Amino acid sequence: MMLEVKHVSKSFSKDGQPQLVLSDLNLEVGAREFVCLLGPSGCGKSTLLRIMAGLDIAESGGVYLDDKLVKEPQPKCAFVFQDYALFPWKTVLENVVYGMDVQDMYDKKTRVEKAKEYLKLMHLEKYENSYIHELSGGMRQRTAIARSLALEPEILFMDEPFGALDNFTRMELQELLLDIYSKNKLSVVFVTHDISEAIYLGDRVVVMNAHPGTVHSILDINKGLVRDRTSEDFHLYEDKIMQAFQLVRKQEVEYYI
Amino acid sequence: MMLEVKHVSKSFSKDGQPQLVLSDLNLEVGAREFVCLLGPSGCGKSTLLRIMAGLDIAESGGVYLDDKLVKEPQPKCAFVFQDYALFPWKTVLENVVYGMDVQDMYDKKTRVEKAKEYLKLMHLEKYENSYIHELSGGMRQRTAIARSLALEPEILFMDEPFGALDNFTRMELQELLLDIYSKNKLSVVFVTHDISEAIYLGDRVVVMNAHPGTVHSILDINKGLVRDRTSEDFHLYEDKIMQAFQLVRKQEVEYYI
Amino acid sequence: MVDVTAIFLGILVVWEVLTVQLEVLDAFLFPSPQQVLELFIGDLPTIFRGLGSSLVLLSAAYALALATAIPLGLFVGWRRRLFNAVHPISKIMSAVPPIVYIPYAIAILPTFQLASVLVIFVGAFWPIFVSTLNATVQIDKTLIDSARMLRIKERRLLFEIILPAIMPQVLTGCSVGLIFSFILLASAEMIGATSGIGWYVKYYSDFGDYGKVIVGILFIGLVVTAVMAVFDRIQRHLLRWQAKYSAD
Amino acid sequence: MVDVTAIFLGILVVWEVLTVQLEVLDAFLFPSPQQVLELFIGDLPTIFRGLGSSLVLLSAAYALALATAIPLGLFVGWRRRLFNAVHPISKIMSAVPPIVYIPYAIAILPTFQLASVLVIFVGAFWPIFVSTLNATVQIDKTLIDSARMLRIKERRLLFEIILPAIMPQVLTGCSVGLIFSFILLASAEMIGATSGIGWYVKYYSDFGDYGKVIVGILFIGLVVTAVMAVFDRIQRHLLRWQAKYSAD
Amino acid sequence: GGSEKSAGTDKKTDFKIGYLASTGHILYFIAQEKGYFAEEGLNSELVLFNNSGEGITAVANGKLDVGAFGSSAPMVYMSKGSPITIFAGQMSMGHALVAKPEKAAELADLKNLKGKTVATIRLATGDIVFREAAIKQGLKIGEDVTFKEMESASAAMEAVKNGAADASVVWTPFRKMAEQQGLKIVKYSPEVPGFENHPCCRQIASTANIQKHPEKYEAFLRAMIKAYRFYKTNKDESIEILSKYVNIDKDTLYEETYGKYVESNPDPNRNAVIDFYKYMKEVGYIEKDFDIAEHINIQLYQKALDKLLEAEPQDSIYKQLKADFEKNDL
Ligand SMILES: Nc1ncnc2c1ncn2[C@@H]1O[C@H](COP(=O)(O)OP(=O)(O)OP(=O)(O)O)[C@@H](O)[C@H]1O
Ligand SMILES: Nc1ncnc2c1ncn2[C@@H]1O[C@H](COP(=O)(O)OP(=O)(O)OP(=O)(O)O)[C@@H](O)[C@H]1O
Ligand SMILES: [Mg+2]
Ligand SMILES: [Mg+2]
Repeated sequence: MMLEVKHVSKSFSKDGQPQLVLSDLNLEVGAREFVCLLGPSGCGKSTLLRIMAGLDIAESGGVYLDDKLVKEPQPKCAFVFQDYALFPWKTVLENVVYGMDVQDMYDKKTRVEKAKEYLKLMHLEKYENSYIHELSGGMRQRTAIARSLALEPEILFMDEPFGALDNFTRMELQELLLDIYSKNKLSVVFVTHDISEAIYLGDRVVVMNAHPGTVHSILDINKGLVRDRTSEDFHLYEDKIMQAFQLVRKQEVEYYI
Repeated sequence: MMLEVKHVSKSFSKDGQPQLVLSDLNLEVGAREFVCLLGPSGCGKSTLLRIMAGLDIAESGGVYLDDKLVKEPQPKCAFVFQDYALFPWKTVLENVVYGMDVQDMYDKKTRVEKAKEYLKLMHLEKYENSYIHELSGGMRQRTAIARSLALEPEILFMDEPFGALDNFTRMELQELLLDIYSKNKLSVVFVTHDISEAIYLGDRVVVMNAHPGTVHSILDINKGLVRDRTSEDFHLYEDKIMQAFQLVRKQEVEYYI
Repeated sequence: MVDVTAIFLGILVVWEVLTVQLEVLDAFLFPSPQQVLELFIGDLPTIFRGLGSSLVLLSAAYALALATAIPLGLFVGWRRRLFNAVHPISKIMSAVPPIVYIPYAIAILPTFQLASVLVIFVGAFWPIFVSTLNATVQIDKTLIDSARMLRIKERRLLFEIILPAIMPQVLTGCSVGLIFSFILLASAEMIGATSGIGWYVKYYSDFGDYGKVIVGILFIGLVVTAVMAVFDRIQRHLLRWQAKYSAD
Repeated sequence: MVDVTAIFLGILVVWEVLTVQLEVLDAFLFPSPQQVLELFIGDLPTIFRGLGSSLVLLSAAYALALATAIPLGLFVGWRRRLFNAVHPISKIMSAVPPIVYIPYAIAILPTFQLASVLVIFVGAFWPIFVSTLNATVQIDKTLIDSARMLRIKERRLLFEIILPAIMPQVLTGCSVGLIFSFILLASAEMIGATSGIGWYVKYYSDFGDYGKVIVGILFIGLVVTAVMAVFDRIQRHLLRWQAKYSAD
Repeated sequence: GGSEKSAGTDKKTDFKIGYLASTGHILYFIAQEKGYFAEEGLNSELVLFNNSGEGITAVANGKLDVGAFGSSAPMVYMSKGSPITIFAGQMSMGHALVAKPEKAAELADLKNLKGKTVATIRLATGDIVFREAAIKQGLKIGEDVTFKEMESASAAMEAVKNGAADASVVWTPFRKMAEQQGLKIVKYSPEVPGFENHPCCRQIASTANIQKHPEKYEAFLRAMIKAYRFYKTNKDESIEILSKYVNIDKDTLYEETYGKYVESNPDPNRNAVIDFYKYMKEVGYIEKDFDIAEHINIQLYQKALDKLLEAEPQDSIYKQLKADFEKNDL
């Protein structure tokens, strides 16, 4: 599995004027890789991720999955949204089963069994029959992740999945995600604007510039060193990226203040 | 100015059962003090803050402002909400002016002048005539803060004001808030679940337990030591609270997983 | 409930005082509560027969409106271009009083009952259609994206994702449509009917028998209350996944 | 716009083919487009005079509905207990066909015109009242808290905070009320009127002059379109603070 | 009803009859309840309408085989090209002008309508009678006297009661009901010169249907004539039947069926119809002149009556009808 972003540009019209959001952006995601996209608000992270997932189309350039141009959502891909995008009229279990149903995976009974497995993995076995509104934010996002995993994807796209959660829940879910990632054969493309989250999760951290969105720098993380958030090395990576960001922010100041 | 929380308890009914949310809670906020309330989601931080502000009434015990029982919102108090609670049908300037208008402060012309001053303080002078929906989250919260400051409060209550912002914007606003706090004669009661935010901002950090909400411990912060977020001392405080929290979380595990 | 009852009793007392005690109101137009009650009891068989035929009419028309307005609304709302073309037209059409269709309905449809059904149908159709249409256009795009990632077929997208997602707004439209149906019942039952609760009101109001008119209106009120209670139940069931309905 | 025009032309062509070319439709009920156009041009003075008196009627009734339904809705919606008592009653009342009030309106009110106004008023009142009521009850509580922190007076809270905050829903109710007004125009103008666009339709339908009935309906359609365009403008202005209306 | 020999004999033809809930339609109700339609081989069904226009549309489109929806409305529809024919009568006279007692005496002289407001129902027979009466007094409608068109007879009476109108045009049974509510009859419609035996509801049918199935209509008319005989000879039972269809108190029904200036009669009354048509033109209700005679068919009635007389040549009522026919229709 190899996902390649080649010379992707994209603009949106704003107040009638076209505004370049992504400009000639290049990126590669290999098999079983965990890539974090990090950047300030509005730099085009979501736009890039959507194009990678086939939900949007690049204006020029393109995204290639195993050398095939991506024009629409591909099989074996799943997407986790910041606001969960669960189906609130379905119970937790039904939410997980539904995706498998649409994709014609297994028979009905097996689907339910598999779904229950994934819910157990996310510590949700007690909430199978709850409706979404009865869950806390963290539980919702865990449901959304279970739903995506149930599709047995090769690539999991995640757009600030923990952005709306409080810090404690967030840390828990990061742990859980790493655990699953290590146990399943999949690649993850993970958008965030939390530096420590990016370091804690990613094999590689892609720092993005804004206006227009481009890749500023790519940082490889030695996973052996950052297992403890309170470790020296962790703080070292943090400070490094913070500095990279200070540069990015300098350029941006005029847009934001 | 002295705000005292004395033996405050409060419960809400859940599925018909009364559920104790705050239990016999005591706390004091002095003049020109910056107090951070830190605790996991659902531990009753918002409930406590609302009772302190007079928006809710305690079931037993009470809140005293300069020895007078607080039964309703008091003059010289302002509240900043997480979701801004701006009036979207008013422009930025009108939002700031409106509060002063309701409180009959100054004459019309002076109100506008004062409002413009506060907006300038929050770097919003260019957006005076924008509507709320045209602003980014950070700009919205800056407007909300300007609106509160314009009331010249003695106490500013803030309920996770930066909870919905991305990390970079959040840091900027923390800076701005500290700046204003140091320049104005006011006390701040600030609810958050971000450890580093609490350390960076607070003179005192009140760590709360949940089920029912009580004060777990209070940490005094030496502000001289934490001016730099990447400093050793900062990380030290962080690790200290993190550990305190691990304890809190241990107790909580059964509720959350 | 206590308050509702209190208000009803209050109205009753005022009515009694104005008609019987003070006699300030024209006795012909405003019969006393007691007279109305007597008329009501005396006419119960007629009224209940009327209720039967009205319900047949209403349910046929309303079911037809549901069965056409919702799928059409989904389909048109989902296609932006079609929506842009249909939306202004539907605005105009919805303001045409359905009673003007009566002669056409009589001329074209084989039976008078079908003509009555058509009149009620038209009245119920527009609010349901327009609310489905608007809700579909304004649907949360992430939900759609989430379904698109599953490579879902359009049919399933419309009926398994969009329809349940917009169900709250659709139901609001349905309840307006239901109210419309009742308002049009009297007009619809002017076509070749000899019973029906709308007919009852219209018939006696033509004869200036205002006691019976009031009986009819009160009875329609009762029926509307009952039908709305059923509607609420269905709504509660369909929206049981919403926080505000989850208590039951 | 292109699509809308295309649809209109399409309807016109089908109409022409069915009436003139194939003659499958009863010529009495379905005059040809050309006949309708001729009648329209011939009757322009009558129609425009009618428009004048209809607009007077409509605007009086509608203004009255706005002036009463919105403050009442705010007031009742703000008081939970009052809301719980009034809500079920308003549901029933809103399902009473306003035409049954006609004899009462005539008996109580000094002039026919006022009676007509009352009938339209009742029709417009309920949707505006109910939507204001529901929106007030469901208003975002933080907004209220934010205002309470200012120690605001109730009057200002209702009209300066709640009313603008629920304006989107109130306007939806207002547009339903406007549609209702038009639907009731024909009935209202059955009371002692000698001109009016609703009267025109009803008059010629009594005389079996379906060419003119169609002229009247089309003209009402035009007027509704124009009034709705004005309404949209006002809505756009009142909601200029919303993202979707900010473009203009 | 007529359940006598329905099963055994040959199949009956379906026959839909449109009516208004009015005392004037008593002959339909009698024929239905006494089984006269069934006797004549018709499987009749009575369909109630509240609005003349809709009833006429139903007749013109063949959705009703016959109906009686006033006299002026069908004529207006004919003038617009509606393919319908008047072939029998149903009710005659029966209208009146009512006012508050204090005004009634003054208005008894119709000259005094000058400056007054009259509540009326558009296209009601009485509407034409009293408009024509005003014109005959040299009054200009719209200038000297105002006719306010109302939604229903009861609305018109309300207008008189609260003073919004000085007088109101009403018909049976509202004439009596107006009196019960304290109003006074100013003038009965036949008291207006020119309207002495004026028609009210006429029976109409689609012209094409009459041409295709004259036998059906003759059968229908025989039933109506039998009903007329019953109406004339069994008053109490007639009122009993009527009360099933017109739900008001029986005294009023009796008064408005057998009282002053009202009669139900199947005679087409061609001559009076043609006179009435002239007045319609004068009042301005007919814009396009047409030959009303072409839309009146008296042969069906004639044949039906002759057939009945053949069987019962000595029946006094049939004989009277024959005499009337020769006077009124030829
Ligand atoms: N559908 C759209 N129409 C118009 N402009 C858009 C659209 N989507 C995104 N944009 C603009 O493109 C830019 C990048 O948006 P994007 O959502 O990709 O940023 P982001 O990096 O994900 O930001 P955030 O961290 O706030 O989610 C922004 O300026 C945004 O306003
Ligand atoms: N109005 C209410 N009715 C019922 N229960 C309530 C209400 N407000 C709060 N609660 C309950 O009280 C508890 C504490 O709520 P509170 O909002 O004070 O927590 P919090 O610490 O502010 O959490 P968060 O960090 O998520 O904002 C929660 O369990 C919540 O469900
Ligand atoms: Mg984004
Ligand atoms: Mg909170």
